[in-house]
Amino acid sequence: MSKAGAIMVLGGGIAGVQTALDLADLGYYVYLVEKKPYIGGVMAQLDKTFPTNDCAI
Amino acid sequence: MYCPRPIADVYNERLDITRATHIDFPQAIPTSYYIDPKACLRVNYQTCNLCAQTCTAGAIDFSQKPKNLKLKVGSVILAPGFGRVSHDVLEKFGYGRYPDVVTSYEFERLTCASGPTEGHLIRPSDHTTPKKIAFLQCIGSRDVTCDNGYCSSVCCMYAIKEASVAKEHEPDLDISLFFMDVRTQGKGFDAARKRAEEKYGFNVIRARVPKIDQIDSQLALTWTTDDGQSHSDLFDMVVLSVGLDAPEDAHAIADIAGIELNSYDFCKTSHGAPLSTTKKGVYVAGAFQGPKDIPESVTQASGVAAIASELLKEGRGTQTVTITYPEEDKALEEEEPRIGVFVCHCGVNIAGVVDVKAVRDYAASLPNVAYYEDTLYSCSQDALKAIAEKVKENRLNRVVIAACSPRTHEPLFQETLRSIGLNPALFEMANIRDQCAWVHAQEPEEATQKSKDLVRMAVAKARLLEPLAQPTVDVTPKALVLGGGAAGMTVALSIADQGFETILVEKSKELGGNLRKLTWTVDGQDARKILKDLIKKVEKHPKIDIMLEAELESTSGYVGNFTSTVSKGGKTEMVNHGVLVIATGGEEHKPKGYCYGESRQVVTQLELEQKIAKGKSAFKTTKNVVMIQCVGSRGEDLQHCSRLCCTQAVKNALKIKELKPETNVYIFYRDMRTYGFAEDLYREARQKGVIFLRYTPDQKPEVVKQGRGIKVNAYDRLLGEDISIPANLVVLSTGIAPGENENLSKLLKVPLTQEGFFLEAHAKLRPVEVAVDGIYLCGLAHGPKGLEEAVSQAKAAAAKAAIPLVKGKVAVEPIVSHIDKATCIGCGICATLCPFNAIQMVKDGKRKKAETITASCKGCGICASHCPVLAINMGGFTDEEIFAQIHAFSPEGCGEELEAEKK
Amino acid sequence: MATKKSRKKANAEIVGFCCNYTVSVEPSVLKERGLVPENIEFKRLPCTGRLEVPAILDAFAEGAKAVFVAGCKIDECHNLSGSKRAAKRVQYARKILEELGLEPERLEMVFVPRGESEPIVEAARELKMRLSTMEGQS
Amino acid sequence: MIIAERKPMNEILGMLDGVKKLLVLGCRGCVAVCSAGGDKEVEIMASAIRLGKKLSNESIEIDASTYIRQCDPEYIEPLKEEGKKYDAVLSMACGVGVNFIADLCQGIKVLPGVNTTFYGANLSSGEWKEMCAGCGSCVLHLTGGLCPVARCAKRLSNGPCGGSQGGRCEIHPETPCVWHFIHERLQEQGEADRLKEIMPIRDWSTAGDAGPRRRVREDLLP
Repeated sequence: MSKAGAIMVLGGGIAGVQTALDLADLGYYVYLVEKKPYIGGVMAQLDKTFPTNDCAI
Repeated sequence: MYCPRPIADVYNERLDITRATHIDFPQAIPTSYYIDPKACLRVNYQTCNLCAQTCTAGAIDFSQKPKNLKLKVGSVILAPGFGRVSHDVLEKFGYGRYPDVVTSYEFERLTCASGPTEGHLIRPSDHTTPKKIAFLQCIGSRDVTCDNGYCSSVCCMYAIKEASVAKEHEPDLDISLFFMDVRTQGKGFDAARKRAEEKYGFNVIRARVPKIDQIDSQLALTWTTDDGQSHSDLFDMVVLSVGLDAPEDAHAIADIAGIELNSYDFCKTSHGAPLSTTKKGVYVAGAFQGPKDIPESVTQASGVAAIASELLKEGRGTQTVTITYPEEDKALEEEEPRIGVFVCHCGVNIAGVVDVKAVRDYAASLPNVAYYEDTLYSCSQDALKAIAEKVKENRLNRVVIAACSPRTHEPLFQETLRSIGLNPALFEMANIRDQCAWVHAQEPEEATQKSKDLVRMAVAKARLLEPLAQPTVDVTPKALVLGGGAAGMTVALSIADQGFETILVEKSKELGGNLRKLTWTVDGQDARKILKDLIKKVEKHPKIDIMLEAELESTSGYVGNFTSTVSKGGKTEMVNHGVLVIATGGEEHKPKGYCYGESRQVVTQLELEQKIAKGKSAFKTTKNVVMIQCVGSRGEDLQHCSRLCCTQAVKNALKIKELKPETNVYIFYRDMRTYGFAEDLYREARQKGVIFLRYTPDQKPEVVKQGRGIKVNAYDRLLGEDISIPANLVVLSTGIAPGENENLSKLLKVPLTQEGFFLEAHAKLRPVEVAVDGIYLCGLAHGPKGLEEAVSQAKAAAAKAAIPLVKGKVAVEPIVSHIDKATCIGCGICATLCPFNAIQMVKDGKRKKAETITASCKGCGICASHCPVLAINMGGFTDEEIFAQIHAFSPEGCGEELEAEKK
Repeated sequence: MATKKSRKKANAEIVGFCCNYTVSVEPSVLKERGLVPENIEFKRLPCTGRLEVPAILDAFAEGAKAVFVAGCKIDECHNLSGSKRAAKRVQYARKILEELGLEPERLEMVFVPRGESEPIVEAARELKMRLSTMEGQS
Repeated sequence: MIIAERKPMNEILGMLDGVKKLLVLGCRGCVAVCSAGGDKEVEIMASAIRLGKKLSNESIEIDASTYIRQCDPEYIEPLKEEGKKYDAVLSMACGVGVNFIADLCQGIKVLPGVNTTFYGANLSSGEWKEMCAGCGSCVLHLTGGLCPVARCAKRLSNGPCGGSQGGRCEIHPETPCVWHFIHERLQEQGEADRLKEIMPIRDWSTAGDAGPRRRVREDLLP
């Protein structure tokens, strides 16, 4: 049986999004599954990030 | 807009209201309206339908029903993140009863410019600005009473961040932070914490506040410090630094995916294989694997991509689709410049200070400006779409966006141009947020004037912008991995398992690195077995070429096409490779003082592990063991926190207690940084009678020789007295020192941090990449970390390194130097100055002329700025363009309209 | 032989006897922040059950114009019946005050949920108010 | 036990007019048990007097002490000297103590701090009831152990008066009629017939209607 070229990523937070991006770059089709109407997860709710106070969005 | 049903705005932590039909935040992806099915009147009561009637695009269709999709996938990756700590825990601290007790999430929204208060920090009770704020740590973490015995690993950092942001908003704020231990163990975090503490003057108090009391709408805290003193104070606002819990639906996910959970309902994994669940083909990344911060999550995310890619390499590329861009409209590009200027409000970030409309109208007066507009959030998806439409509609061929920093947002806008057939180089940004609204927040008029200046300069440059070519080059499908320790071997194995030749270069005569010195992992596995298995796999792998007692001598080339010389036994060997991974490790620091080296009874933690490996007999005469943390770390010989020593000390203390329970073990520490699940070990150690004593840097424990023995003199904060412990064994937690990285840093032109570790490209989002494309980083070479983290990071480096190998082609930066051969005098200054070896001198007739190796050029511009005959131009930054920009800045450049305005 | 020494004069106008489990905030902080009247003295007890009538009377003899006793809520007393006892003693002390011609309203027992300071602050203010009304009448 | 209760403060303060130095003296006998004149009550009394004096802008110096008993000469002995330091001694003992001090301690002004009420039993904490009148000629063996002298309002010796109704006393209807109880008790014991016997006329001389009573036991005399 030939191996599938698609992968499912559950969760569209920073980890899920990064996984999906890397997998797409590595030549796979990705299904990114997220409960919320937007991706980004908790990080999208953050104002700044430690320690550089870079904008989180 | 027309939805009549108000609901609590969950995105804003219920601090605001929204409608059942809403977009959570302007930059949300996707930016389409979402109808909350729980609140929608139509969905629940068959009434209303207002939105469907008013939507001019007819995009709302209530007849749609949920669908079940069947997807065939080769692997499932779980990244559901973390859950919230239960309300009951918060209620213990008056949350819900006292309105000014807020969670860290709420505080995050309250300080956010796009939040419900537009960034004005106010008390929810009376909307006044608080003067005194307290941050309470470990809410729902390190607390067995709520079944969360672990440390959430991120709260110390975010509390310091939130406190810093609050101080930026309100410089007169008085902020107290209540820590049990200050756990800023991440790379560079300790230094950042110290800077923040000094800059903002936080009161850092080491105590756990048991409860909150409210008097006259002020919040009263009472606490006891470790000298037994009781204190209390009143605050206007209290922020609960809420921990990270397992996701609410962890059990459902586990049941569906067929995986096991650990005792805290996080995904069960092991230190040797941190990204693998108990089921093959199902992998985990991010906070579901255990509480962790953004860089760790990003690292695991890339790492898990590598693992899936190893598993499914045969299926790679079979289901992908490629994006196609429309053909560039060359004719339009060559026309007389028709510039579009878009001025961004950035919510209130810019518009709160700068008069955006005035800037926009000013842009209209500038030559060649064919279109001008202001936008609320230029970076949001719908705004990008609108910009694209306006560009097309008005046949614009140059675009200027006055908004934020090109560093973060330029690629996004360039992508938009590309999508409508315009060359991305025909774009210019004016940073009126950072350079005007932020720094001149108190001088709105001047900020507006400066914004106009910046826009005028950007337009002047935009007039001269030229399209730039975007070349690609082929990639040599081979990787070079430096370092044969746990990280290096993991990287090599992963890249090889993904199907690419890998050369593993190790300078010692055997593989294994620091892992050879470990006996047990933190989760109790046999480290020697993990090592043996790893070595066996690497040695047997047909695609891995191991070079022992070998060292990198030189490297040239660029991503996809590196050529390196490796010396081995006096001979050198040339290797061509597409990517390179630095996994050269670090070493246990050897301290000065503490009688180390003078007495055989004083050892380091790794030396202790060797002793423990010998079993009980090694402790026959041992009664008292004293461990001292942070020896040489956090400000002595090494500035950084080594992250792993606290956990290692607790692990070893427990081993000693297991071998010989009657042994007294004392651990002197500054902050116990047993973050994550290692907190369980810390608790177990206390339960088993290990005695923990905190010391401060001004009262360090002293190791003194006494006759044939040794003793440790220290100040006991609890007793308030000096104590002296006769010790049979003193164990120093000495931390991790960087390896000899300077050489390699120069060789590869990869910068080091102040501490001497390799510097990643972006601390948060690109943790395993470095400033040089095609070179990746992992393990102790990046910074101190435990085995579990090193393995995750190695996998991440393997994923990143495999990307160019998989693609087979790499795009080269369009902003590169161009040398006009006719003008070049062949002096060679540029070639000697180039930090990336991207300029070579080639024979051209009789004379040598400089030539750019386009793929190596980083576009830094050093060559162009030094060329004595101005023969070098940078794409996108030509002399003409920059001169035009400068001239536009001068009073003559701004023309009479400015003069008139000033009057 | 237990003989009382003459006590030093304290000039607190209001004295509060507080069970250790009630007020969580250091009274000095409450005073510092002006949350309670200036002229107030807090006396912390391990439990109000330990409070005897003479201590209350002595507080008046030493110059207090009003006294309150703050114990845990009757059913939340750490020592089970401490608050109950205190309430009875307060009752008895009020009787003596009355016999001596003092308004019993100058003495009050308050029951406070565990660790809360606000009821105590309120009690202090309430007594302060009573005093000013009484003074207004006289 | 002898039951006593604190005198009202105005009465006490009235007695203390002009007293500058006072000893409040308790007794650890009966009055301590009935919480009228033990150590605790002495403390309260001392504090209350101090406060009372202060309210009338008078000064007083008070010491407090409690003796084991105030009805035995050996315990009172020290007061003979000690008491001279004071303008007055406020005894918190029963009337016996006050009298005994007055008898034994020449030149010391002794004042009563309590009202001595009766011989009683402790019904529950804070509640006492008279059970014995100390009449000196017990008939309890004839009345089922219940005393008609102490507990009958009319001190009748031969059955209830005509006013007793439904087992309640005619004079104090809230009080049960003791003769009713005596009858029930004797009936239980099968000795109801006893009530038919006419009791001899009581010798009331032992009840103390002829000056202070005195008893001597030869076997105990020195």
